[in-house]
Amino acid sequence: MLFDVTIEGHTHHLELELLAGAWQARLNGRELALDAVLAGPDLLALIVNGRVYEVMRERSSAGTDLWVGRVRYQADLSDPRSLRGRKGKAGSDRGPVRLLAAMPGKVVRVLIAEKTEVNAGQGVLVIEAMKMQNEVKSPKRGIVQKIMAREGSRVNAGEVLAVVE
Amino acid sequence: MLFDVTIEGHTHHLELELLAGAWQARLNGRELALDAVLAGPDLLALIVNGRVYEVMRERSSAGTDLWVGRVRYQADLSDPRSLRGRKGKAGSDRGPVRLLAAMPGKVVRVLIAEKTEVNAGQGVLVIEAMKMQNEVKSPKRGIVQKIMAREGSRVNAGEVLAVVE
Amino acid sequence: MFNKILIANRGEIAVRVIRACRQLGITSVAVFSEVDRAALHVRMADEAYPIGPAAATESYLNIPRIMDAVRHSHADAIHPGYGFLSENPRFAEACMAAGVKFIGPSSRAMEMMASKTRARKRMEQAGVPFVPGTVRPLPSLEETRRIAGDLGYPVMLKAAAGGGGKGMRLVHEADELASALEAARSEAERAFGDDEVYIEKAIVNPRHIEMQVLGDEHGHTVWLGERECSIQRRHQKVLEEAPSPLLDEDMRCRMGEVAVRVARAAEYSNAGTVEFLVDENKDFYFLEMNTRLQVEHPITELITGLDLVELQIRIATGEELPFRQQDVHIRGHAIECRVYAEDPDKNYFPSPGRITLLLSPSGPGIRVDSGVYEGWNVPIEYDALLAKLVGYGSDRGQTIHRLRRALNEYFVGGITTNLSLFERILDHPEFQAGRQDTGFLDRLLAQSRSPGPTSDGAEIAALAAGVFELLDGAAAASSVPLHGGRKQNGEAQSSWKQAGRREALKTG
Amino acid sequence: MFNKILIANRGEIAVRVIRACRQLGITSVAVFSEVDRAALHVRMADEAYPIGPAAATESYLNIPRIMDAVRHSHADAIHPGYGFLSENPRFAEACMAAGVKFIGPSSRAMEMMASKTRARKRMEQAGVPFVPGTVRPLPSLEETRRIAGDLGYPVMLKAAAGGGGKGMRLVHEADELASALEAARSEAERAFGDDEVYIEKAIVNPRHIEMQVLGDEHGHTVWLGERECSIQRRHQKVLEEAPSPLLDEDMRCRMGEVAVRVARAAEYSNAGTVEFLVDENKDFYFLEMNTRLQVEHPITELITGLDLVELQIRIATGEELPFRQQDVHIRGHAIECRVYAEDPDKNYFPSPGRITLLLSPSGPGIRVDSGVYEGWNVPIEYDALLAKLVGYGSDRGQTIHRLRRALNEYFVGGITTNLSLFERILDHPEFQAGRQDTGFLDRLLAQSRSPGPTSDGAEIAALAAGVFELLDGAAAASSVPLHGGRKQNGEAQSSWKQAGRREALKTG
Repeated sequence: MLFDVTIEGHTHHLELELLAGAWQARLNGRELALDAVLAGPDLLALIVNGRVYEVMRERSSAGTDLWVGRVRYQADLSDPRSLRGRKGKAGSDRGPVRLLAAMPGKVVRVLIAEKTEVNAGQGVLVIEAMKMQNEVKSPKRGIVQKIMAREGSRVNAGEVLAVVE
Repeated sequence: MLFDVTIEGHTHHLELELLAGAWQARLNGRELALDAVLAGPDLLALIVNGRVYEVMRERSSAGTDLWVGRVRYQADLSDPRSLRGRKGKAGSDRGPVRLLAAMPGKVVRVLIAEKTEVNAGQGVLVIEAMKMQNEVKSPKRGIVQKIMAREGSRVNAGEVLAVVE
Repeated sequence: MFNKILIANRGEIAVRVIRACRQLGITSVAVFSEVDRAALHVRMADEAYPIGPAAATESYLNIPRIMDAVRHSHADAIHPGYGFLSENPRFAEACMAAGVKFIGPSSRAMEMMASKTRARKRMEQAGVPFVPGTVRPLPSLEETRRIAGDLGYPVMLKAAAGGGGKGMRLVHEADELASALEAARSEAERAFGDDEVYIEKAIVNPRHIEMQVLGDEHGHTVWLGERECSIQRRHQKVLEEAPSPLLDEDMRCRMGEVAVRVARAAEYSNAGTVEFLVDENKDFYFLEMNTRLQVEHPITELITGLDLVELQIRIATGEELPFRQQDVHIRGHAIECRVYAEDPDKNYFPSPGRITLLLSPSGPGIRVDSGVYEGWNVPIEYDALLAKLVGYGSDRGQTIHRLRRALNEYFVGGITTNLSLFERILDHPEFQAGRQDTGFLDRLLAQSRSPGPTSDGAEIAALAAGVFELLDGAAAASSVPLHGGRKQNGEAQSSWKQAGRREALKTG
Repeated sequence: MFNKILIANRGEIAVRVIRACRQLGITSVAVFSEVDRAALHVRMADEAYPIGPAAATESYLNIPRIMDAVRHSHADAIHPGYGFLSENPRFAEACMAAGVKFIGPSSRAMEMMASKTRARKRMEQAGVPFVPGTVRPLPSLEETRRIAGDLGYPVMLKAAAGGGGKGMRLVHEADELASALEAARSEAERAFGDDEVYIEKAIVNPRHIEMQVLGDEHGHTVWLGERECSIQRRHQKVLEEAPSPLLDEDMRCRMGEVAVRVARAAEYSNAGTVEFLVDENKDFYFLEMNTRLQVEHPITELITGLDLVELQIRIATGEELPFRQQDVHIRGHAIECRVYAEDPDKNYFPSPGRITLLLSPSGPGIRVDSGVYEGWNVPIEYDALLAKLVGYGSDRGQTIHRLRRALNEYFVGGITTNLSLFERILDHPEFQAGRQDTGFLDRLLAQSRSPGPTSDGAEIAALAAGVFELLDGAAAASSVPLHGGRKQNGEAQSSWKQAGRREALKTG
């Protein structure tokens, strides 16, 4: 599965698979040795590259918070492959956001020109992989500052396609 | 609500109402000052006549156990008014079982003769109260050893009507 | 020994007293307001009676309602805990009138200590050292100015009936005196209905050190060592330790002897605390006496090995103290953290609400006196103290390290707590050097904030978000019913395997 | 000081060592078998590595797998805990060969103590008292008969390589000797691959008392007081206390000095325990030395105020003991209850499975060293020890009462535990009088069973069944989603009110 996870306004690209009980994880393009198990309904015990973490989840109407140690991280998650990305809290995102390739594939169409305005949820470009076309959407309203991807080029998973600010 | 609660093979008659946040309880004909609140999904905090109890519930495929202090009580519950009494674990009940009057009323019909066989869930007698007829069923297969109730007689709630062994 | 004790309190201190009762084979009776029906102290007591609505004035401060519960339960003694009615001489008198024993000092001793000027007069007669100043009501402004000049600035104006910082004014120079005096008087009048004000030499950033005393009803009085309580916010203690890093054995004995002199002068019995201010020269001055068990009594219990609540109860039954001063041995070091439902970075804003997850520390050297549990809804009406985390070790360094690891294990989900504040205090070089004074906490909070997000932490959070999502999906797709809403290790494993298989099918 | 310690163990002792590491600022590394992925010790460590399948021989006893984890983690020391590889000299040698420090004695000291006859020879030279008997392998039956006659019946035959009661035979009279000798030899051969058997005078229903010692690597050795471990089932300790109710100060010092002599004769460093048998005349005899940390070390920690695991680590780094014998002060009394997942009334039948509810005690004088948590699935593969409940108090009576109230607060749902057994032990007049011996527990279990149902209890259960049913119905009918599968106090209240309204409508 592919996820765009927005933590405190910054989007991370996560590939996660659980095959025959073993986790395969790639975070922002880096392979991680991951093991994960629930120790409670909202309590996750992780081992990442041999290091142990416990993450507590708090859900409320305002969204999901994840506690790593004494620090709270506001988390928002979308599954770009499904093309049903959840809405980030528009307006609360500050700073540039990088749009990442959800999977290895080919850029089949760029929908927006550089330096033009884009709305939250609006498609920026379309990637084709495994005979599926996925629209990569902007998580927030802003200006498309830069488009790294060219139509017809191949991209790797986690590759930055564009920057919206 | 009316319940027949079988604890360790012995049936208790319980009338329980929760009106405007206040409990009304009558157990085997005795009025009790009850307050009850959940302290966890299977953890009940009771105050009965000023005394505090905590009861832990354990549910398994074998049935429901209730822990009062360090003692485990095997519990089985039926709602006689609804005439949809749950089946006890047929065959696992040993010893005599007393059938109790679910409410004050009149015995309108005795369905089974003394010393004859009865199946689990089979009606033994019928009581009428508040213009409703309730069939009192045997919780287990056995012999109706004794029928205390006579047709036409008045019975009080919790009164023993018959013994099945 | 008593048969039955009613605890006229709530929260962790009610739980603490219930535990002592159970140890002594005494039936415990809890009382509770409407919002406290499911509170931990009610769950743990042997008996429990409702005493009215949520507002403390209508329940925990409502003497007639509490006396009703005493009559219903046939309790033969009352433990008042701390706060609420614990220092109310009227309550002690009502108990006596009803023929139930109030577990605490006599109402006469409480009354005397409640008036700062009366207490000061008596204690000065007994040779107890005070901050230089007046004990009489202040005369004319002219004469006040003369007294202040004699004492030397800065001086402090204080309300005679006061407490909690109300009616207090720090005066740096003569020009400020007139307006400060007027302000203190009117504030005292508003707060206490009494505009009597007195004057003292001000001690800037003093240390706040108190001495535990215990007296029986046969004239035996002992001291049990001091507690260092200088880490405060708005005159409220946050972290206490025993012994104080400041005191040596000689100063401890001198302070203990003065504390016993205070208690004897007040004909004091049961547990009490004599508070002192200590200046830069290690001179100490009597401040006031708290005529009750203190919140921070566990640190004294840990260094002395005694059970103060059990001793309170034994004393109230008329028993003699089972030991003498020379039998009291102080060993090791203890520190208490008061865990509050509040945000130290947001001006201590209270954070009531439901505790969705509670991971509580345990193991060597760690004691948690808690008044809450997972699933409990912390009410908004009362003090925000959730629990006291108390550490004990061979020495101060080990105690700090044990608390540090316990804080690491401690998590309260659903509400905001000040747990991170203790990590910052314990890590602070000034604290580790034992140099805290009453200004320490404000300086610490001005210097720094709670640790914020890091990029490593954000990556872990991102990973976790994905894993939660994937497992949620697996759980939702799984047809296995999850008892009690909780996954079993094995079940989770198998539902992941299912998820894994589904994924494999999709991608295969 | 070490940078990183790998803990070659699981359960509560792994958690205990992890806590000590955290106190000292040392990174902790857990290892885990396949069924222990979600175990508490893995959750609490800083790092964690898998070491193989559930069977201990393939994981926790698998030296190559553990050494792999050491290399991967770059740990510079190993703590073996107790059990598993803790007394295996080969493991200590493997650590040394890999350049990581084994936190324990030298493999030479371990090896010597592993052979009862070798240990006995050395210790007799050092003047350590033994139960009268032979130290040489037994000669002909004829001569054995003569030796037995000299010792006086009853006598005990014991396997030289033995432990855990294997290869032991109690012989009441001369006629039984020949067959007992044969039986002991063949059992010893089967169990240990060594049929060497020796003979001792039998001490009937002795007390089992052990002395904690601690030696640094610079020749300093101290004793830290005794532990009374006479309450056993099948040679396995169930409840221990310190100090022993049997010993006075003089006997304690004599026993401590003998224990130090044992340790010195073995050139022993780090923590160790010298076990003694004590007969009716209070004569004590060396039994064996355990060359590791004991399960019951917390009771010694509580009465001495020391942290044994921290001291183990400091000693292993080469530090000198930070105190001398005269600095060790014993204060108060401690008792440990070993909480097992087993049914004492059903021949200690083990009860693994999921812990559906865990209410853990806390507060004054109570320490819980636990290896489990609510929701954890206790695996079937390992020792059934869930946690150690340890009580401390000013004296033995207070400690018993504190444990009694803690047991009252303790509940483990979903699996069967021996918690009720401790209530029966603590309530027993013989135990309260301090008169337990190694036969006590069998007598207690033969005399009585766990408390069974009462009619009052059944009525409470009946009430509770009805309330659960009514609230379940209300919750099911309620449209309020319940976060995390748990009801909030407020929510439950409101859903009851709904239920109440529905009922009112129905009956109205």
